[in-house]
Amino acid sequence: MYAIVREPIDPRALETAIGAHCGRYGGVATFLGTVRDRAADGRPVVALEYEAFEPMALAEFERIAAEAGERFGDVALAIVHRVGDVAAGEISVAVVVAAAHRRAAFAACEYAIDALKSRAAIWKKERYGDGSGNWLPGMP
Amino acid sequence: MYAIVREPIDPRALETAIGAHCGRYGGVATFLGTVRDRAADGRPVVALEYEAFEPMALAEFERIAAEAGERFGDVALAIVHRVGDVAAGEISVAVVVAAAHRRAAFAACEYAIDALKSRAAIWKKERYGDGSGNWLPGMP
Amino acid sequence: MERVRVRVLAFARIRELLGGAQRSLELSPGARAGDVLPALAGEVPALGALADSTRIARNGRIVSLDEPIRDGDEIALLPPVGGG
Amino acid sequence: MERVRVRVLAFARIRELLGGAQRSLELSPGARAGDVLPALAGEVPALGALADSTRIARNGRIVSLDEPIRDGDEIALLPPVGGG
Repeated sequence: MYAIVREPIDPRALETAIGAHCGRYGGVATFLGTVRDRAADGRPVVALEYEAFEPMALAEFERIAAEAGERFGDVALAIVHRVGDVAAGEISVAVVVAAAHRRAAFAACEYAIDALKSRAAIWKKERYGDGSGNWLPGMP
Repeated sequence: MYAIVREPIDPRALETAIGAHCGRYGGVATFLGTVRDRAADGRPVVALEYEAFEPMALAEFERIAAEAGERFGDVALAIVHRVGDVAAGEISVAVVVAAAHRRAAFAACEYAIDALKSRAAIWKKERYGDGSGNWLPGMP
Repeated sequence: MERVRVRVLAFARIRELLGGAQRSLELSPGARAGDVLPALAGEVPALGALADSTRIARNGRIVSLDEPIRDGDEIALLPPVGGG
Repeated sequence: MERVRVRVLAFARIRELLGGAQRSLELSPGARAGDVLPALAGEVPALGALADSTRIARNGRIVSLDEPIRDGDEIALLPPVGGG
């Protein structure tokens, strides 16, 4: 289950979407990225503005999920990223992984969020209380 | 936030309880243990029956959370285990960890569920479709 | 000689074998933690085989088998744990 | 000589510098992927400094800078990514 959305992310709905509660899996590992209210230099942050090249980002989500399956076995993944303004404290990204055992669930979840951050065509701009903003450095 | 409960666990409520969306944290790692519908030998499992020595289990949850804080820095944890009958597919245990960065969140979450399974005074009995049951071997 | 009456809490397999989660038990003066399960095994022989794997908590704290037991103690019999 | 007109998609900092997420651009015949950003830098000089860090996707697929561009292509200009 892979999506780029503009509305708030509901992690519980993602669990259901991947069948995490169907009885086949013994563990669900979830990572939620949330917007911090302070920049690295301490400035108050009101929101992060996310932007994606959606078809490429979604294709990358699918590749990442396929890789996780090859590496960690029978896992069901949801990868969802929000775009537009995401206020401090809100969820910008969710990776939900169901697996038979917890080791595989944790490993696949961490693998997927790492890969998403370094590979998916998504960008973010920090927005400050005074109305100014700053695109955060990404990975080339 | 540490609890032994008899009703279904709501992981979203736990996120709120530990302030995961207050803006201070950049990542939330969650582990949900779910009841598998098959035993190790393939027999259909209808439920796991969990039992706890509550005061000792709760004291252990608190110790585990304190240890996670010492090892992984500023983390907020919820550790909640359900007791009584938990049907296949349902959540038996939830560990929710908010941290500034994802590495600490993942590490503390995995540490806490590992420690809970090996140390907390909780037991489980597999219950099969024919009405029979079997206490699962634990750690001495 | 001082009377030593304790409240026994039993869990999981031990609870089922004992037929209940709680009971009271009178021990000989000078009894130690390791004496509780053998005392019950006189009544429920199957408990004897579990002595090696059972940990004893006295008043909510795990103790060694030579811990002295006092009148009024709460003694919990804990099979190997395995939640999650 | 064949006309090479492409649709340019710009993201993040590049989009802001260019003043829009999409525009069309006419390139010289024989143009390659690496020619797109310099062509736009003629109009928006600040884009020139971003050429080294920008990846080019041609019709949804990352390509090297010497990839030939065809008329009708969709060329996306991708700054270093960093979601999450």
